[in-house]
Amino acid sequence: QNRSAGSQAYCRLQELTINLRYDFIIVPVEYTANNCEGPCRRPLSTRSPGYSSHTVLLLEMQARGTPLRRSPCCVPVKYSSQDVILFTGEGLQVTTYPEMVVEECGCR
Amino acid sequence: QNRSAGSQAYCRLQELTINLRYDFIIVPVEYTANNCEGPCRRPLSTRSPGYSSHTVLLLEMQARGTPLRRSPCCVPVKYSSQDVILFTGEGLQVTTYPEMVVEECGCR
Amino acid sequence: MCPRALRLLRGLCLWLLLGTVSGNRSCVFYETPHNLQGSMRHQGRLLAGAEHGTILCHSSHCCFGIWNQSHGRLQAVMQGCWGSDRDGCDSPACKTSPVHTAGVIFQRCLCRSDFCNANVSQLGAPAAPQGE
Amino acid sequence: MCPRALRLLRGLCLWLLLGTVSGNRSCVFYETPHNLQGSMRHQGRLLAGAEHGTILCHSSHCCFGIWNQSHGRLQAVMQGCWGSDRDGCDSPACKTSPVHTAGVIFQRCLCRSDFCNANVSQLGAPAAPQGE
Repeated sequence: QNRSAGSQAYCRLQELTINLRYDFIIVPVEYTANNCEGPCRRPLSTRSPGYSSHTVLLLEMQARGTPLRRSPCCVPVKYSSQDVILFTGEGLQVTTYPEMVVEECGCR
Repeated sequence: QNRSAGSQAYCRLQELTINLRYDFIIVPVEYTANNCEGPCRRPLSTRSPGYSSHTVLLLEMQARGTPLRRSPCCVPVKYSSQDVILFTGEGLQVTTYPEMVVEECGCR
Repeated sequence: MCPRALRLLRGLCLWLLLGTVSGNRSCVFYETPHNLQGSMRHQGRLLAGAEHGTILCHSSHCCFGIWNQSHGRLQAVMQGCWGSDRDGCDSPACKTSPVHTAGVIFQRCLCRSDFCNANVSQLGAPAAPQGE
Repeated sequence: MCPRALRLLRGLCLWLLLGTVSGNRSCVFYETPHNLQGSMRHQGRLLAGAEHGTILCHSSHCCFGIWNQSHGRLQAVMQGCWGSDRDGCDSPACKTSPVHTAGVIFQRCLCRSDFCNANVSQLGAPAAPQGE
Protein backbone atom coordinates (compact mmCIF):
# COMPACT_ATOMS: atom_id res chain seq x y z
CA GLN A 1 0.00 0.00 0.00
CA ASN A 2 1.36 3.38 -0.97
CA ARG A 3 0.97 6.72 0.77
CA SER A 4 -0.08 8.70 -2.30
CA ALA A 5 -1.46 7.73 -5.66
CA GLY A 6 -0.76 10.23 -8.51
CA SER A 7 2.48 10.39 -10.48
CA GLN A 8 5.63 11.64 -8.75
CA ALA A 9 7.40 14.81 -9.79
CA TYR A 10 10.78 13.43 -8.77
CA CYS A 11 12.53 10.61 -6.94
CA ARG A 12 11.48 10.33 -3.28
CA LEU A 13 10.66 8.04 -0.37
CA GLN A 14 7.18 6.50 -0.43
CA GLU A 15 5.54 4.38 2.25
CA LEU A 16 5.25 0.70 1.35
CA THR A 17 4.12 -2.08 3.67
CA ILE A 18 5.57 -5.52 2.99
CA ASN A 19 3.67 -8.61 4.07
CA LEU A 20 5.75 -11.22 5.92
CA ARG A 21 3.17 -14.01 6.01
CA TYR A 22 5.68 -16.83 5.80
CA ASP A 23 5.06 -19.74 8.17
CA PHE A 24 8.53 -19.40 9.75
CA ILE A 25 8.18 -15.66 10.56
CA ILE A 26 6.28 -15.27 13.84
CA VAL A 27 6.54 -11.47 14.37
CA PRO A 28 5.97 -9.10 12.58
CA VAL A 29 3.15 -10.08 10.24
CA GLU A 30 3.91 -7.02 8.10
CA TYR A 31 6.34 -4.10 8.29
CA THR A 32 6.88 -0.65 6.83
CA ALA A 33 9.68 -1.29 4.34
CA ASN A 34 9.12 1.81 2.15
CA ASN A 35 10.26 2.17 -1.46
CA CYS A 36 11.88 4.82 -3.68
CA GLU A 37 9.75 6.11 -6.52
CA GLY A 38 9.75 8.81 -9.16
CA PRO A 39 11.89 9.93 -12.09
CA CYS A 40 15.52 11.10 -11.94
CA ARG A 41 15.80 14.35 -13.88
CA ARG A 42 18.03 17.41 -13.92
CA PRO A 43 18.69 19.45 -11.86
CA LEU A 44 19.13 16.97 -9.00
CA SER A 45 20.53 19.53 -6.55
CA THR A 46 17.18 21.24 -6.02
CA ARG A 47 15.24 18.00 -5.52
CA SER A 48 16.50 14.72 -4.03
CA PRO A 49 19.80 15.19 -2.13
CA GLY A 50 20.99 11.58 -2.36
CA TYR A 51 22.79 11.69 -5.72
CA SER A 52 26.43 11.17 -6.73
CA SER A 53 28.78 13.06 -9.07
CA HIS A 54 28.52 9.99 -11.32
CA THR A 55 24.74 10.46 -11.60
CA VAL A 56 25.13 14.14 -12.53
CA LEU A 57 27.51 13.21 -15.37
CA LEU A 58 25.21 10.40 -16.63
CA LEU A 59 22.27 12.83 -16.82
CA GLU A 60 24.54 15.35 -18.57
CA MET A 61 25.46 12.71 -21.18
CA GLN A 62 21.77 12.02 -21.83
CA ALA A 63 21.00 15.73 -22.11
CA ARG A 64 23.73 16.02 -24.79
CA GLY A 65 22.02 13.27 -26.77
CA THR A 66 24.24 10.27 -25.95
CA PRO A 67 22.00 7.29 -25.15
CA LEU A 68 22.76 5.33 -21.97
CA ARG A 69 22.38 1.58 -21.53
CA ARG A 70 21.08 2.32 -18.01
CA SER A 71 19.59 5.67 -17.03
CA PRO A 72 19.90 6.93 -13.46
CA CYS A 73 17.38 5.20 -11.22
CA CYS A 74 15.60 6.21 -7.99
CA VAL A 75 16.89 3.80 -5.31
CA PRO A 76 17.45 3.47 -1.54
CA VAL A 77 20.67 5.18 -0.40
CA LYS A 78 20.15 4.71 3.36
CA TYR A 79 18.54 1.81 5.17
CA SER A 80 17.73 0.84 8.75
CA SER A 81 17.49 -2.64 10.25
CA GLN A 82 14.44 -4.60 11.40
CA ASP A 83 13.95 -7.17 14.19
CA VAL A 84 12.28 -10.40 13.11
CA ILE A 85 11.27 -13.29 15.39
CA LEU A 86 11.59 -16.59 13.54
CA PHE A 87 10.66 -20.20 14.29
CA THR A 88 13.71 -22.39 13.71
CA GLY A 89 11.99 -25.75 14.04
CA GLU A 90 13.09 -26.12 17.66
CA GLY A 91 12.19 -22.76 19.11
CA LEU A 92 12.15 -19.02 18.47
CA GLN A 93 15.06 -16.89 17.33
CA VAL A 94 15.39 -13.09 17.42
CA THR A 95 17.31 -11.82 14.37
CA THR A 96 18.06 -8.21 13.44
CA TYR A 97 18.26 -8.00 9.64
CA PRO A 98 20.22 -5.07 8.18
CA GLU A 99 18.99 -3.04 5.17
CA MET A 100 15.29 -3.90 5.66
CA VAL A 101 13.72 -0.42 5.86
CA VAL A 102 14.45 2.38 3.38
CA GLU A 103 15.23 5.67 5.15
CA GLU A 104 16.49 7.82 2.23
CA CYS A 105 16.30 7.71 -1.55
CA GLY A 106 18.54 9.09 -4.26
CA CYS A 107 19.30 8.99 -7.98
CA ARG A 108 22.12 6.54 -8.73
CA GLN B 1 31.52 3.47 -25.27
CA ASN B 2 30.70 0.11 -23.70
CA ARG B 3 32.81 -2.99 -23.30
CA SER B 4 30.31 -5.48 -24.69
CA ALA B 5 27.24 -5.19 -26.87
CA GLY B 6 24.66 -8.03 -26.42
CA SER B 7 22.02 -8.14 -23.67
CA GLN B 8 23.14 -8.79 -20.09
CA ALA B 9 22.08 -11.89 -18.18
CA TYR B 10 22.08 -9.99 -14.88
CA CYS B 11 23.09 -6.76 -13.20
CA ARG B 12 26.84 -6.07 -13.43
CA LEU B 13 29.59 -3.49 -13.88
CA GLN B 14 30.21 -2.37 -17.46
CA GLU B 15 32.96 -0.09 -18.73
CA LEU B 16 31.75 3.38 -19.73
CA THR B 17 33.95 6.34 -20.68
CA ILE B 18 32.54 9.77 -19.92
CA ASN B 19 33.67 12.77 -21.93
CA LEU B 20 34.66 15.83 -19.88
CA ARG B 21 35.03 18.32 -22.74
CA TYR B 22 33.88 21.32 -20.76
CA ASP B 23 35.98 24.48 -21.21
CA PHE B 24 36.68 24.74 -17.45
CA ILE B 25 38.01 21.15 -17.09
CA ILE B 26 41.67 21.05 -18.11
CA VAL B 27 42.56 17.42 -17.21
CA PRO B 28 41.25 14.75 -17.84
CA VAL B 29 39.59 15.07 -21.25
CA GLU B 30 37.68 11.83 -20.57
CA TYR B 31 37.62 9.25 -17.77
CA THR B 32 36.47 5.69 -17.11
CA ALA B 33 33.31 6.26 -15.06
CA ASN B 34 31.69 2.83 -15.68
CA ASN B 35 27.99 2.07 -15.34
CA CYS B 36 25.76 -0.67 -13.92
CA GLU B 37 23.68 -2.59 -16.43
CA GLY B 38 21.44 -5.63 -16.63
CA PRO B 39 18.21 -6.90 -15.09
CA CYS B 40 17.60 -7.62 -11.37
CA ARG B 41 16.01 -11.06 -11.09
CA ARG B 42 15.77 -13.83 -8.51
CA PRO B 43 17.79 -15.47 -7.11
CA LEU B 44 20.17 -12.58 -6.39
CA SER B 45 22.46 -14.60 -4.13
CA THR B 46 23.99 -16.58 -6.99
CA ARG B 47 24.58 -13.52 -9.19
CA SER B 48 25.35 -9.97 -8.10
CA PRO B 49 26.44 -9.79 -4.44
CA GLY B 50 25.52 -6.12 -3.86
CA TYR B 51 21.86 -6.53 -2.86
CA SER B 52 19.93 -5.74 0.33
CA SER B 53 17.30 -7.65 2.33
CA HIS B 54 14.87 -4.98 1.12
CA THR B 55 15.59 -5.92 -2.52
CA VAL B 56 14.99 -9.62 -1.83
CA LEU B 57 11.58 -8.82 -0.32
CA LEU B 58 10.62 -6.51 -3.23
CA LEU B 59 11.42 -9.26 -5.75
CA GLU B 60 9.45 -11.73 -3.60
CA MET B 61 6.42 -9.39 -3.70
CA GLN B 62 6.64 -9.23 -7.49
CA ALA B 63 6.96 -13.01 -7.77
CA ARG B 64 3.75 -13.35 -5.71
CA GLY B 65 1.95 -11.13 -8.20
CA THR B 66 1.88 -7.81 -6.30
CA PRO B 67 2.85 -5.02 -8.70
CA LEU B 68 5.52 -2.55 -7.53
CA ARG B 69 5.62 1.16 -8.34
CA ARG B 70 9.41 0.78 -8.68
CA SER B 71 11.09 -2.55 -9.42
CA PRO B 72 14.61 -3.26 -8.11
CA CYS B 73 17.16 -1.50 -10.26
CA CYS B 74 20.84 -2.24 -11.11
CA VAL B 75 22.82 0.67 -9.60
CA PRO B 76 26.28 1.58 -8.26
CA VAL B 77 26.79 0.42 -4.64
CA LYS B 78 30.47 1.37 -4.36
CA TYR B 79 32.31 4.30 -5.92
CA SER B 80 35.82 5.68 -5.99
CA SER B 81 36.93 9.29 -6.37
CA GLN B 82 38.55 11.06 -9.32
CA ASP B 83 41.05 13.95 -9.52
CA VAL B 84 40.05 16.79 -11.82
CA ILE B 85 42.17 19.87 -12.67
CA LEU B 86 39.90 22.87 -13.25
CA PHE B 87 40.43 26.43 -14.48
CA THR B 88 38.84 28.81 -11.96
CA GLY B 89 39.21 31.99 -14.05
CA GLU B 90 42.36 33.02 -12.19
CA GLY B 91 44.38 29.82 -12.23
CA LEU B 92 44.23 26.06 -11.92
CA GLN B 93 42.65 24.10 -9.06
CA VAL B 94 43.11 20.41 -8.20
CA THR B 95 39.86 18.91 -6.88
CA THR B 96 39.20 15.31 -5.87
CA TYR B 97 35.53 14.57 -6.54
CA PRO B 98 33.99 11.67 -4.57
CA GLU B 99 31.63 9.11 -6.15
CA MET B 100 32.91 9.62 -9.72
CA VAL B 101 33.89 6.06 -10.72
CA VAL B 102 31.64 3.03 -10.19
CA GLU B 103 33.53 0.14 -8.56
CA GLU B 104 30.64 -2.26 -7.70
CA CYS B 105 27.04 -2.72 -8.76
CA GLY B 106 24.03 -4.21 -7.02
CA CYS B 107 20.25 -4.54 -7.15
CA ARG B 108 18.58 -1.94 -4.93
CA MET C 1 -0.84 40.26 32.62
CA CYS C 2 -3.88 37.95 32.97
CA PRO C 3 -4.14 36.80 29.30
CA ARG C 4 -0.39 36.24 29.24
CA ALA C 5 -0.50 34.10 32.44
CA LEU C 6 -3.42 32.19 30.95
CA ARG C 7 -1.41 31.52 27.80
CA LEU C 8 1.57 30.33 29.88
CA LEU C 9 -0.72 28.04 31.90
CA ARG C 10 -2.29 26.65 28.75
CA GLY C 11 1.19 25.99 27.34
CA LEU C 12 2.16 24.18 30.55
CA CYS C 13 -0.95 21.98 30.42
CA LEU C 14 -0.24 21.09 26.76
CA TRP C 15 3.37 20.26 27.64
CA LEU C 16 2.27 17.98 30.52
CA LEU C 17 -0.31 16.31 28.28
CA LEU C 18 2.18 15.69 25.46
CA GLY C 19 4.75 14.57 28.01
CA THR C 20 2.33 11.89 29.18
CA VAL C 21 1.32 10.84 25.69
CA SER C 22 4.87 10.66 24.33
CA GLY C 23 6.26 9.05 27.52
CA ASN C 24 7.60 5.51 27.70
CA ARG C 25 5.29 2.64 26.92
CA SER C 26 5.22 -0.04 29.65
CA CYS C 27 4.93 -3.63 28.45
CA VAL C 28 5.00 -7.01 30.18
CA PHE C 29 8.40 -8.66 29.63
CA TYR C 30 8.87 -12.41 29.49
CA GLU C 31 11.15 -14.72 27.53
CA THR C 32 10.89 -18.50 27.78
CA PRO C 33 14.08 -20.16 29.03
CA HIS C 34 13.58 -23.06 26.56
CA ASN C 35 14.86 -23.09 22.96
CA LEU C 36 15.11 -19.30 22.57
CA GLN C 37 18.00 -17.77 20.64
CA GLY C 38 18.57 -14.05 21.09
CA SER C 39 16.48 -11.63 23.12
CA MET C 40 14.24 -8.59 22.69
CA ARG C 41 15.44 -6.92 25.90
CA HIS C 42 17.52 -4.39 23.87
CA GLN C 43 14.23 -2.71 22.89
CA GLY C 44 13.67 -1.27 26.38
CA ARG C 45 14.71 -0.88 30.01
CA LEU C 46 13.82 -3.85 32.21
CA LEU C 47 12.28 -2.85 35.57
CA ALA C 48 11.35 -5.87 37.71
CA GLY C 49 13.55 -8.94 37.95
CA ALA C 50 10.56 -11.29 38.34
CA GLU C 51 9.66 -13.93 35.76
CA HIS C 52 6.96 -11.69 34.26
CA GLY C 53 8.66 -8.30 34.53
CA THR C 54 8.00 -4.82 33.23
CA ILE C 55 9.90 -3.18 30.37
CA LEU C 56 9.89 0.54 29.41
CA CYS C 57 10.18 0.81 25.60
CA HIS C 58 13.10 2.81 24.17
CA SER C 59 11.94 3.69 20.66
CA SER C 60 8.25 2.84 20.25
CA HIS C 61 4.85 2.69 21.95
CA CYS C 62 4.24 -0.87 20.88
CA CYS C 63 4.11 -4.11 22.93
CA PHE C 64 4.19 -7.61 21.45
CA GLY C 65 3.27 -11.06 22.71
CA ILE C 66 3.74 -14.61 21.40
CA TRP C 67 1.92 -17.63 22.86
CA ASN C 68 2.22 -21.32 22.10
CA GLN C 69 -1.23 -22.85 21.62
CA SER C 70 -1.70 -26.54 22.38
CA HIS C 71 -4.78 -28.54 23.38
CA GLY C 72 -6.73 -25.27 23.58
CA ARG C 73 -4.36 -23.75 26.16
CA LEU C 74 -2.05 -20.75 25.64
CA GLN C 75 1.47 -20.64 27.09
CA ALA C 76 3.45 -17.39 26.89
CA VAL C 77 6.71 -17.70 24.94
CA MET C 78 7.81 -14.07 24.51
CA GLN C 79 6.44 -10.71 25.66
CA GLY C 80 8.11 -7.30 25.43
CA CYS C 81 8.57 -4.05 23.51
CA TRP C 82 8.34 -4.13 19.73
CA GLY C 83 10.93 -1.80 18.14
CA SER C 84 8.65 0.11 15.76
CA ASP C 85 5.18 1.68 15.79
CA ARG C 86 4.83 1.13 12.05
CA ASP C 87 4.56 -2.66 11.79
CA GLY C 88 0.77 -2.94 12.22
CA CYS C 89 0.61 -1.85 15.87
CA ASP C 90 -2.77 -0.12 15.60
CA SER C 91 -4.97 -1.83 18.20
CA PRO C 92 -4.92 -0.85 21.90
CA ALA C 93 -5.76 -4.49 22.77
CA CYS C 94 -3.90 -7.72 22.03
CA LYS C 95 -5.95 -9.26 19.21
CA THR C 96 -3.86 -12.21 18.16
CA SER C 97 -3.52 -13.88 14.81
CA PRO C 98 -2.43 -17.53 14.53
CA VAL C 99 0.52 -18.96 12.64
CA HIS C 100 0.79 -22.69 11.97
CA THR C 101 4.38 -23.87 11.56
CA ALA C 102 5.86 -27.38 11.66
CA GLY C 103 3.03 -28.76 13.78
CA VAL C 104 3.16 -25.87 16.28
CA ILE C 105 0.52 -23.13 16.56
CA PHE C 106 1.63 -19.69 17.74
CA GLN C 107 -0.73 -16.81 18.57
CA ARG C 108 0.91 -13.38 18.29
CA CYS C 109 -0.11 -9.74 18.60
CA LEU C 110 1.20 -6.17 18.55
CA CYS C 111 -0.73 -3.61 20.66
CA ARG C 112 -0.39 -0.01 21.80
CA SER C 113 -1.48 0.52 25.43
CA ASP C 114 0.36 -0.06 28.72
CA PHE C 115 0.64 -3.77 29.58
CA CYS C 116 -1.71 -4.65 26.67
CA ASN C 117 0.48 -7.70 26.01
CA ALA C 118 -0.17 -9.23 29.47
CA ASN C 119 -2.94 -11.43 28.14
CA VAL C 120 -4.67 -12.27 24.90
CA SER C 121 -7.78 -10.07 24.70
CA GLN C 122 -9.24 -11.63 21.58
CA LEU C 123 -8.07 -14.87 20.05
CA GLY C 124 -7.35 -15.09 16.33
CA ALA C 125 -9.25 -17.34 13.94
CA PRO C 126 -8.45 -21.06 14.15
CA ALA C 127 -5.05 -21.52 12.53
CA ALA C 128 -5.03 -22.83 8.98
CA PRO C 129 -1.84 -24.08 7.33
CA GLN C 130 -0.04 -21.13 5.73
CA GLY C 131 2.50 -20.62 2.99
CA GLU C 132 2.46 -21.80 -0.61
CA MET D 1 66.54 -32.27 -10.77
CA CYS D 2 67.62 -30.42 -13.98
CA PRO D 3 64.12 -29.71 -15.44
CA ARG D 4 62.99 -28.55 -12.00
CA ALA D 5 65.94 -26.14 -11.65
CA LEU D 6 65.23 -24.86 -15.17
CA ARG D 7 61.59 -24.22 -14.21
CA LEU D 8 62.72 -22.34 -11.08
CA LEU D 9 65.14 -20.26 -13.15
CA ARG D 10 62.45 -19.47 -15.72
CA GLY D 11 60.12 -18.42 -12.90
CA LEU D 12 62.82 -16.14 -11.46
CA CYS D 13 63.42 -14.48 -14.86
CA LEU D 14 59.66 -13.90 -15.34
CA TRP D 15 59.46 -12.41 -11.83
CA LEU D 16 62.35 -10.00 -12.54
CA LEU D 17 60.83 -9.02 -15.92
CA LEU D 18 57.38 -8.33 -14.41
CA GLY D 19 59.04 -6.49 -11.56
CA THR D 20 60.61 -4.14 -14.09
CA VAL D 21 57.48 -3.73 -16.19
CA SER D 22 55.18 -3.09 -13.24
CA GLY D 23 57.73 -0.84 -11.48
CA ASN D 24 57.13 2.83 -10.71
CA ARG D 25 56.62 5.27 -13.55
CA SER D 26 58.95 8.31 -13.35
CA CYS D 27 57.44 11.63 -14.41
CA VAL D 28 58.66 15.22 -14.42
CA PHE D 29 57.12 17.13 -11.51
CA TYR D 30 56.41 20.85 -11.62
CA GLU D 31 53.69 23.08 -10.18
CA THR D 32 53.53 26.79 -10.91
CA PRO D 33 53.74 28.96 -7.77
CA HIS D 34 51.15 31.39 -9.24
CA ASN D 35 47.37 31.01 -8.82
CA LEU D 36 47.39 27.26 -8.15
CA GLN D 37 45.00 25.78 -5.60
CA GLY D 38 45.73 22.25 -4.43
CA SER D 39 48.48 19.95 -5.63
CA MET D 40 48.98 16.65 -7.46
CA ARG D 41 51.97 15.61 -5.33
CA HIS D 42 49.80 13.05 -3.45
CA GLN D 43 49.89 10.89 -6.60
CA GLY D 44 53.54 9.91 -6.14
CA ARG D 45 56.82 10.18 -4.24
CA LEU D 46 58.80 13.35 -5.00
CA LEU D 47 62.55 12.72 -5.54
CA ALA D 48 64.44 15.92 -6.37
CA GLY D 49 63.75 19.21 -4.63
CA ALA D 50 64.58 21.25 -7.73
CA GLU D 51 62.01 23.34 -9.60
CA HIS D 52 61.56 20.64 -12.25
CA GLY D 53 61.80 17.54 -10.07
CA THR D 54 61.13 13.84 -10.53
CA ILE D 55 58.11 12.00 -9.12
CA LEU D 56 57.63 8.19 -8.83
CA CYS D 57 53.93 7.40 -9.39
CA HIS D 58 52.06 5.52 -6.64
CA SER D 59 49.08 4.02 -8.44
CA SER D 60 49.47 4.40 -12.20
CA HIS D 61 51.94 4.44 -15.11
CA CYS D 62 50.64 7.71 -16.44
CA CYS D 63 52.27 11.19 -16.55
CA PHE D 64 50.41 14.41 -17.30
CA GLY D 65 51.43 17.91 -18.38
CA ILE D 66 49.63 21.25 -18.71
CA TRP D 67 51.15 24.25 -20.56
CA ASN D 68 49.91 27.80 -20.96
CA GLN D 69 50.10 28.86 -24.62
CA SER D 70 50.51 32.55 -25.39
CA HIS D 71 52.01 34.34 -28.41
CA GLY D 72 53.07 30.94 -29.78
CA ARG D 73 55.16 30.10 -26.69
CA LEU D 74 54.41 27.32 -24.17
CA GLN D 75 54.95 27.81 -20.43
CA ALA D 76 54.66 24.76 -18.11
CA VAL D 77 51.94 25.13 -15.46
CA MET D 78 51.67 21.61 -14.00
CA GLN D 79 53.54 18.33 -14.59
CA GLY D 80 53.31 15.13 -12.56
CA CYS D 81 51.73 11.70 -12.12
CA TRP D 82 48.14 11.18 -13.22
CA GLY D 83 46.25 8.92 -10.75
CA SER D 84 44.74 6.46 -13.24
CA ASP D 85 45.81 4.54 -16.35
CA ARG D 86 42.24 4.51 -17.62
CA ASP D 87 41.61 8.15 -18.48
CA GLY D 88 42.91 8.09 -22.07
CA CYS D 89 46.59 7.54 -21.24
CA ASP D 90 47.39 5.44 -24.31
CA SER D 91 50.22 7.29 -26.06
CA PRO D 92 53.89 6.87 -25.03
CA ALA D 93 54.51 10.50 -26.15
CA CYS D 94 52.94 13.75 -24.97
CA LYS D 95 50.58 14.63 -27.81
CA THR D 96 48.68 17.61 -26.47
CA SER D 97 45.18 18.80 -27.15
CA PRO D 98 44.22 22.45 -26.66
CA VAL D 99 41.48 23.91 -24.46
CA HIS D 100 40.34 27.49 -24.84
CA THR D 101 38.93 28.98 -21.66
CA ALA D 102 38.24 32.60 -20.70
CA GLY D 103 40.83 33.96 -23.14
CA VAL D 104 43.53 31.52 -22.03
CA ILE D 105 44.76 28.58 -24.12
CA PHE D 106 46.06 25.48 -22.30
CA GLN D 107 47.76 22.53 -23.99
CA ARG D 108 47.50 19.27 -22.00
CA CYS D 109 48.49 15.63 -22.40
CA LEU D 110 48.54 12.25 -20.65
CA CYS D 111 51.35 9.85 -21.66
CA ARG D 112 52.78 6.51 -20.56
CA SER D 113 56.60 6.41 -20.70
CA ASP D 114 59.25 7.66 -18.26
CA PHE D 115 59.57 11.47 -18.31
CA CYS D 116 57.25 11.66 -21.36
CA ASN D 117 55.72 14.81 -19.84
CA ALA D 118 59.02 16.75 -19.89
CA ASN D 119 58.17 18.43 -23.15
CA VAL D 120 55.37 18.59 -25.68
CA SER D 121 56.22 16.05 -28.42
CA GLN D 122 53.38 16.97 -30.77
CA LEU D 123 51.23 20.06 -30.46
CA GLY D 124 47.45 19.78 -30.64
CA ALA D 125 45.35 21.44 -33.34
CA PRO D 126 44.90 25.21 -33.02
CA ALA D 127 42.47 25.82 -30.19
CA ALA D 128 38.89 26.56 -31.18
CA PRO D 129 36.37 27.94 -28.67
CA GLN D 130 34.70 25.03 -26.85
CA GLY D 131 31.45 24.43 -24.98
CA GLU D 132 27.90 24.98 -26.10
